[in-house]
Amino acid sequence: MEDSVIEMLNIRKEFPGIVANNNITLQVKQGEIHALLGENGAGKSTLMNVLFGLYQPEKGEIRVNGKKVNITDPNVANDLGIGMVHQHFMLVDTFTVTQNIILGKEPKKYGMIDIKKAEKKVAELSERYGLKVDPSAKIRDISVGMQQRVEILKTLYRGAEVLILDEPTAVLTPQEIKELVEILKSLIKEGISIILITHKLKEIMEVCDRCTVIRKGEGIGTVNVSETSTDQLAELMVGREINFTTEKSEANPKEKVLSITDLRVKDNRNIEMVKGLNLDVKAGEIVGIAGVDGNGQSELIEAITGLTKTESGSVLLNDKDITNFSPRKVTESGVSHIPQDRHKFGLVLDFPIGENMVLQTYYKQPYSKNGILSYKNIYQKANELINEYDVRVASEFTHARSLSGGNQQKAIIGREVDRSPDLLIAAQPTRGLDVGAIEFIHQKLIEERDKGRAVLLISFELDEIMNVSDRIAVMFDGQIVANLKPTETNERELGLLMAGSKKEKVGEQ
Amino acid sequence: GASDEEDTANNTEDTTSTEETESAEGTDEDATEESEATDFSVSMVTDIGGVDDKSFNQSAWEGLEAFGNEHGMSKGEGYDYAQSSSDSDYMPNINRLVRGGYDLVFGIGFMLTDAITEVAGQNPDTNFALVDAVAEGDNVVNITFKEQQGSFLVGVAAALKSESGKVGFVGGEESELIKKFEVGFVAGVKSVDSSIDVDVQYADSFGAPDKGKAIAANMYNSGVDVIYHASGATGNGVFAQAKDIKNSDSDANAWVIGVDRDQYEEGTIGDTNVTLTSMVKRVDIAVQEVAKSAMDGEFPGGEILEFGLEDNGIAVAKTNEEAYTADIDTAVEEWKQKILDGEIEVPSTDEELESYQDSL
Amino acid sequence: MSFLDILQSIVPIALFYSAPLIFTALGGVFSERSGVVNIGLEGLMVMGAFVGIVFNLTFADTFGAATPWISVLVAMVVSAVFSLLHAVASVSFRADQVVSGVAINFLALGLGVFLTKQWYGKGQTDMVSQPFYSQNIPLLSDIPILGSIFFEGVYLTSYIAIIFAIIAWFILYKTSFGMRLTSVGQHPMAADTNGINVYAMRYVAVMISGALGGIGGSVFALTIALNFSQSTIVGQGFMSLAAVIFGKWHPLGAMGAALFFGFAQSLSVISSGVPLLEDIPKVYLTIAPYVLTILALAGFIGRSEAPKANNQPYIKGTR
Amino acid sequence: MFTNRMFNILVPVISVLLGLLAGAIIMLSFGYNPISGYIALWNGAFGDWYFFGETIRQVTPYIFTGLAVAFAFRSGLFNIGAEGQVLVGWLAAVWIGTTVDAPMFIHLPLAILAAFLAGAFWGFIPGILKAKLGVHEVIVTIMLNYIALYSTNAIIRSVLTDREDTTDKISESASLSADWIMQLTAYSRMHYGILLALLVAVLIWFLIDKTTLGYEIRSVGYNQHASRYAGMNVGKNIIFAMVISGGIAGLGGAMEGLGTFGYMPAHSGFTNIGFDGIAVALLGGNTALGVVIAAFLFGTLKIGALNMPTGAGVPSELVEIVIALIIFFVASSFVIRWMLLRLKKEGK
Ligand SMILES: Nc1ncnc2c1ncn2[C@@H]1O[C@H](COP(=O)(O)OP(=O)(O)OP(=O)(O)O)[C@@H](O)[C@H]1O
Ligand SMILES: Nc1ncnc2c1ncn2[C@@H]1O[C@H](COP(=O)(O)OP(=O)(O)OP(=O)(O)O)[C@@H](O)[C@H]1O
Ligand SMILES: [Mg+2]
Ligand SMILES: [Mg+2]
Repeated sequence: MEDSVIEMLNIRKEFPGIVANNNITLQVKQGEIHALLGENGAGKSTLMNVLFGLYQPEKGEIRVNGKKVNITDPNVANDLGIGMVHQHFMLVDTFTVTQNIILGKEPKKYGMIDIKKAEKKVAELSERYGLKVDPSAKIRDISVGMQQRVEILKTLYRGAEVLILDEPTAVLTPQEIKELVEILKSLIKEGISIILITHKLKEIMEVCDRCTVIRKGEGIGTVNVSETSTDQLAELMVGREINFTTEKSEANPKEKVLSITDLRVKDNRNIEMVKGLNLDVKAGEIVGIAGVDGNGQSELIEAITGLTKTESGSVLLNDKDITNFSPRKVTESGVSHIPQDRHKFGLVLDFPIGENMVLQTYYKQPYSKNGILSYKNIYQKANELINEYDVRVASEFTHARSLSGGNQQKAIIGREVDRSPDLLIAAQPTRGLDVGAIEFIHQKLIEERDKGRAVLLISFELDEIMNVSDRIAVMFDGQIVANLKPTETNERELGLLMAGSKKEKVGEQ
Repeated sequence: GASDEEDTANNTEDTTSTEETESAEGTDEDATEESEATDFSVSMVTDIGGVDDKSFNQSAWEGLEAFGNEHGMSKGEGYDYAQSSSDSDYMPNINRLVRGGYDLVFGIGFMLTDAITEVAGQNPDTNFALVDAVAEGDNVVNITFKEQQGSFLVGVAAALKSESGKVGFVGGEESELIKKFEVGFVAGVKSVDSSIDVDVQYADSFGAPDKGKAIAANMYNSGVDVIYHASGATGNGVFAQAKDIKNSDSDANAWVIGVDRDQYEEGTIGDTNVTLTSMVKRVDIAVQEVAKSAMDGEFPGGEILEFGLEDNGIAVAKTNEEAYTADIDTAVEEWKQKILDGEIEVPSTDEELESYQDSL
Repeated sequence: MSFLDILQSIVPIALFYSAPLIFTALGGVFSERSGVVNIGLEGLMVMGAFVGIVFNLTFADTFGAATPWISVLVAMVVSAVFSLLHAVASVSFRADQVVSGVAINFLALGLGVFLTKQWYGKGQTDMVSQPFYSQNIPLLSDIPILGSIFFEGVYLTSYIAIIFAIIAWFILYKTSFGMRLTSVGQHPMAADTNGINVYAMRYVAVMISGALGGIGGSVFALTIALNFSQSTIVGQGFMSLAAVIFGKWHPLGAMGAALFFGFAQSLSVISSGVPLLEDIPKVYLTIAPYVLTILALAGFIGRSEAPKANNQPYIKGTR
Repeated sequence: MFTNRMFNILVPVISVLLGLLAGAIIMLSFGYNPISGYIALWNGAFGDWYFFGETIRQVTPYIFTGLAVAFAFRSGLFNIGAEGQVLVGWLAAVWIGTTVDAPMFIHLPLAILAAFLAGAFWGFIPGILKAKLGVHEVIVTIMLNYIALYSTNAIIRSVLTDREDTTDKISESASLSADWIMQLTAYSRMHYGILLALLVAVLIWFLIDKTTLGYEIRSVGYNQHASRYAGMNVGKNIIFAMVISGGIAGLGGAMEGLGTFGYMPAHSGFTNIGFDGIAVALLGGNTALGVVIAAFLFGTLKIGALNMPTGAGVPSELVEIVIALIIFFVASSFVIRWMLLRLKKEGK
C-alpha cells in the first residue's frame, strides 16, 4: 500500500463492558472513496472517532501518508488534513452558517472576527465545490441537507484532504443524496480521499471504490466494489443471507380506517405547511407517503397524532372524528406512532428501557392499578418485547441512552406495534439502521398489515416506499398530488411527482 | 481581639464622657465595698444582631463584662453570652445557659420575649431579665427604656441644627418600640419649631443598607439636612450617604443622629464628622444594676424597670463638639430639665403625639 | 416635587443601586453562556465584599484615596481564585453545577464571617475610612438638564459597570473568544471537534464570573454598607442571577434588567414622597419592584432559552 | 466488587467524613482543639434529651423544605422559592391557629391544610407562568421570596395585630407540641411535626417512585417532548409539581408556626429554612430517603454549632464551612467513585 493516505493498523478500542473495535485494520488509498460497512453498533463510528482523535485507541497504530502519527485530539487530526462529518451534526444551531464553519479558526482583524472576510471565504469554497449554502442563515433555519453541506464545508475550510462521512445519507432525501454524490465525485477530482459510512449498499455500489466491512467490532476484510455485489456485501456484514425485495402477498384492503379531508396545518413559525390535504388509509393496506422532506409530512403526522392543532379540515378514525384530539385521546382511539426523531420524541433516554416500553400505557392495567405502578408487570412486558423484537441490550434495566440507534428503534417499534393499533404511523422507521434491522422492520410492518391494520408509512427513501407500500401517495407542497400503485410506477415518475413538476389527477381507487 | 477591646473601650469613654460619670463612679464605689469574688454567675443571650452589633447587644455585653471585672469573674467563669443566628436559636441558647447553672440570664431584645417567658416558667429557680420588652413571670425582671425621652432631646438638637426647616426620621421596621423613637423625635422637633416638617420613612428592614442609603439620598435631596435613624444596619446606608454628600461639599449640611450607642465613629469622614449626636441607651448600666441587685439577693422579680433620663439609662452623646454646639447643648439641657421636672410628659404613641402637638 | 426633581433623585439612586448587580450579573452571563450554571453568584459577592472591606481597612493609610479602587482589584482577584472551586467541581469533577454553586454560597459566608471573627474578634468589621464617593462627571455634568440628572452626584463605578456591559457584549459577540465561549455552552462536542478546549473555556468563564462577582460584592460594600458582616450581602447575588435570566443571557439585557431593578427600587423609595402615592399602604410600594419584575416577564419578556448545555458536565465521547 | 448500591451509600459517608476532617484541619490551623470542638458540637446536638429534642425540632422543617425542592427537581424545575413558601405557609397556619376556634381534631388539620394551600398557591404562580408563558421559574420564585417576606410582615403588623411584631400565640387546639414530649426532652420544643415530616417523606417517595403521577413527573423532568408525544400533559405536570412542592414547603412553615414557635414574628430577613432546603435536597440526591438523612445531618450540625462557641470557643461559622465542604464532596462524587475504584485496583 505505497499510496495509502490513511492506514489504521490493528486498532483496538474498549468501552466499559464492550470491545467496540478489536484489532481492525483500515487502509485508504489516495483519491478513493472508501466505504466502511457494518451493522449498528459494529464499531464504525468508534473507529472513525479514533481516527479523528476523539477517542484514544488501546492498541494499534495510525499512519498518515506513511508517517506514524499520534492523534491526541481533533486539532491534530485537522492539522493532518483529516476532517469528519459526524453522524449527529456538530453544529451550533444558534450560530450562522459562516460562524459554524470558522469556529475555532476565525479570521481576525484588530482582535475582532472579520466576518466579511469569512463570508467571502465560505462563498468561495461553496462555489468551488458546488456546495450551495446561505452563509448568513442560522443553522436552526436551514434544511438538513444544507446543514450537511455546512459540515463538509467546515472540513474543507480546515483544508481537509481526507474526509470522513458518518452515515451522511441517513438523513437526506433522494434529491439531496443525488447532490451529495455529485459533491463527493467533484471532491475526488480535487484530490480528496473519502471514507464513507453508510448502511445503503446501493450507494456503496454506486460511488465507492473499495469497502471495508466490520462485524461486532471485528474487521472482516476489504473488497473492491467492482468485484462484488450487494448480496455479498450484506452477507459479509451480517454473516448470513439477506433478501432485499421484501416479498409480500397482495394486500386486500377493507374498510376505511383513516380518512383525512381538506386538512390545513400551520407549523410553529405559523406558515401553512399542509394545504387542504385529502387522504384515506384502509385496513389491511400500507400507504406510503413519498415526498421530499419539508413538504408538510411532519406537520401532517403531528396533526393526526394531536401534537399540533389543525387550522381546518377533519381527521376521521373509523368514522370517528378525532380532529384536534389530545395526543392521549388519539392514542387511545387506536393510533400508534413511530416518530421520526427517536431521541427527541421516541424515548426518555434517561429511563430504563423497561419503563420506556410503557410510555403510553403506564396508566393502564396491568402496568398500574388505581394509579399505582406494577413494576413487575412493566418489566415482564419489557422483557417480552425485548426478546420478540431482539433488542440488543444488557438488561431491561439499562438506560435507553446507551442503546445503539438501531436497537433504540427496534424498542420503539416493538412498543408501538404491540399496542395492536387500528392505525400505525411509521415515520422514517429505518433511518440510520443496518440492512439486517431494516429487513426485520419491514417484515414487521407487513405482518401488521396482514393482521388487518392500516399502516401509514412516511419515508424519504424511494426503494423503501416502493418495496413496502401497497399504495403510494406522493406529497408535494402540503398536498397529495398523486395516488399510485408501486407496480404501476417507477422511481423516475415518482421523482418528478415529488419535485412537483408532473401533476396528476388525484384518483381514489 | 485587641482592636476590639480598644474601640469598645473608647466607646464607653465616649458615652461616659456624656454626663453620667457620677453613676459610673457610683458603681466603682460599690465595687470597692465588696470586691471578693462570689459564686454568683450571670449570662446573656443576644438576638440575631450578635454580641458586637454596635448596638444594644454590644452595650449589654459591655455591661456584663464591666460587672464581671468588678467582681473578679472572667468570661466563661462567672459571666458569658450565647449568640443567636436565627429566631429559633433563642430557646436552645437560653436553656443551655440555664443548664449551665447561671443564676441570672439576660435576654437582649424584644425578639426574645416569648422565649424568656416560656423558659422562665419552666425554670422557677433561675432568674431572668428581658431587655426592651415585657415578659410575665415573677422570676423575670423587665428592663425597658424611655427611648421617647432621648429621641425627644435629639429631636430638639435636630430642630436647632436644621437650616432648611426639614428633618428626617428613618426607621427599621414599624413597631411599637421604634414608634417610641419616631414619636419622641417628632415631639422634640415640633416643640422647638412646629413649622419644621419631619419626613418619616421606614426601610422595612434592620439589615438593608442599600435601602437606607436610597432613603437618605432621597431625603437629603429633598432638602432634609438632619436624619435621625433607628434602623440598625440599615443606618449604615444613611451614614454612607451623609458622608458622601459631606465629601463632595465639605460645608454641606448633611447630619445623622445615631441610635442606641454613640455612633460618632460611624460618622467620621476625614477630619470632620457627620454624626450630630446619638440617642444613647445605656443598656450596660441597666444590666449592671440588675445583675448587682440579683447578686445581693434583692432581685426585683416580676417588676418592670423603666430606665430613663432620671437614672441615666438614656443619654444624649456630645462627642461631636464642633457640630453639637454649646447653645444646642444648653437648649437640650433645658428641655431635659423640663422632662425631669415632669413639666412635659414625652409622648410615645401617635395618639399621645397628637394631643401633645395640640397642647403646643 | 416636579417631574424633573423626581428624575433627579431617582436616577442617581437607581445607578448606585444597580452597579453591583450589573457587575455580578455580567459574571453570571459569562459562566452560564459557557454552560456552567452559577447559583454561586451570591457567594462570590460575599467573598468580594469581605475582601474589599478587609483590604480597605488594612491599607487605607497606605494607599489613601486610591484604596477603594485597589480594594476592588484585590477583591476581584481573590474572588476569581475562589471561584476556581466551582470550576474544578463542576468542570473537572463533573459535579452537579447547582450543587456546587450552593456550596459556594455556604462556603463564602462561612469563611467570611469566620475570618472576620478571627481577625477582628467580632462579627462585623468597623466602617472603612476610604469608601467610594459620588462625584460630578467632568464635562458631561455640564450638559443642560441631562447632565444634572445623569452625571451629577453619581458614582464612577456605576458608569464603569455600564461600560463593562458594553465591553462584555463586544467580547461575546465580536471576538473569537466570545464565539468559542458561546459555542461551548451551546454544543460542547461541536466545539471540541472544532479543536476548542471545552474545559479551558469553562474554567476561564467561571473565573470571569468570579472576578466580576468579586467586583460587584466589593463595590456594594464600599459604596453602600461600608463594613462587612453576616448581613452585608443578603440576596443581591440572587437578584443578579435573576437579572441574568431576565436579560436572556445577553450582557446588555442583564444590564438592562439590573437597571430595571434599580429604578423600581428607587421608585418605591421616592414614591412615598410623591403626593399621589403617599396614601398607598407602604407594603405595596415595598413589593412593587418584585411584582413589576414578574409582570414584565409574564407580559413582554416571556420565554427565555437557557444555553443548551447548561448544567451538563462535558464528558468526551458521549452525546 | 463495588456495586452501585454500595457506592450510593459509601460516597455520602466519605463526603461527610472528609468534610469533618477538613473542618478539623481548619480548627487546628487557627489554634483550636478540633477534638473539643467536635465534642462541643456533639454535646450541643445530643448532649442530653433537651438538645436531642431541639435537634429533632430543627430537622423537622428541613425535611419539608428538602422534600419540596427535591420534588420540583425531579420534574426538572428549580424551586428557589421554598423560602417564600415557608413564610406564607407559616402565616396561614398561625392565622387559622389564632383566629379560628374549634376542637383540636378540626383545628389542627385545618391549620396544617391552610399552610399547605398557602404554600401551594405560592408555588402555583411560578408553575402556571412556566407552563403557559415559559417564564423561567427561578426568577419568579426569587421575586416571590421577597414578596412573601414583606407582605407577611405587613399582614402581621396591620391585619393580625395592631402594629405588633409578633402575632398572638395560637390556641392549644392548633398546636403540634405535646406535653409528654416536653417532659421527656426537658422542655425542648420538639413536636409531633417530625412524625408528619416522616409521613410526608414516605408519601413523596411513594408518589414519585410508585405511582403513575410520579412516572409522569419523572418523564416530564427528563424529556418534555417525549412526554407530550406519549400523551402526558406537560403543562399540567409542571403546575402540579410546583403546587405540591410549594405546598410541602408551606408545611415546613406550619412546623414553625404550630410547633416550634406557636406564633409568627415579623421577620427582618429570610428564615433560611427554605434556602437550606436546597442544600438538603441536593445532599439527599433528590430522593425522599436521602432528604430525610441529609436533613438530620443538617439539623444536627446547625444545633450542635450553637454550642461550639460556649463549649470550645470555636466560632459557629466553622460549621457553615464544614457543611459547604460536605456539599462539595458529595457533588464531586464522581471523583470519590474514581478514587474508590483506584483503591480497589491497588488492593488486587
Ligand atoms: N462512548 C461510548 N461509551 C460506551 N459504549 C460506546 C460508546 N460509543 C460506542 N459505544 C459502543 O460501542 C459499540 C460500537 O459503537 P459504534 O458507534 O462504533 O457503532 P456504529 O457502527 O457506529 O453503529 P451505527 O451503525 O448505529 O452508527 C456499540 O456497542 C456502542 O454501544
Ligand atoms: N455514553 C454512552 N454509553 C454507551 N453507549 C453509547 C454512549 N454514547 C454513544 N453510545 C453508543 O455508541 C454508538 C454510536 O452512537 P452513534 O452516535 O453512532 O448513534 P447510533 O448508534 O448510530 O444511533 P443513531 O444512528 O440513531 O444515531 C451507539 O450505539 C450509541 O448507542
Ligand atoms: Mg455510528
Ligand atoms: Mg447509526
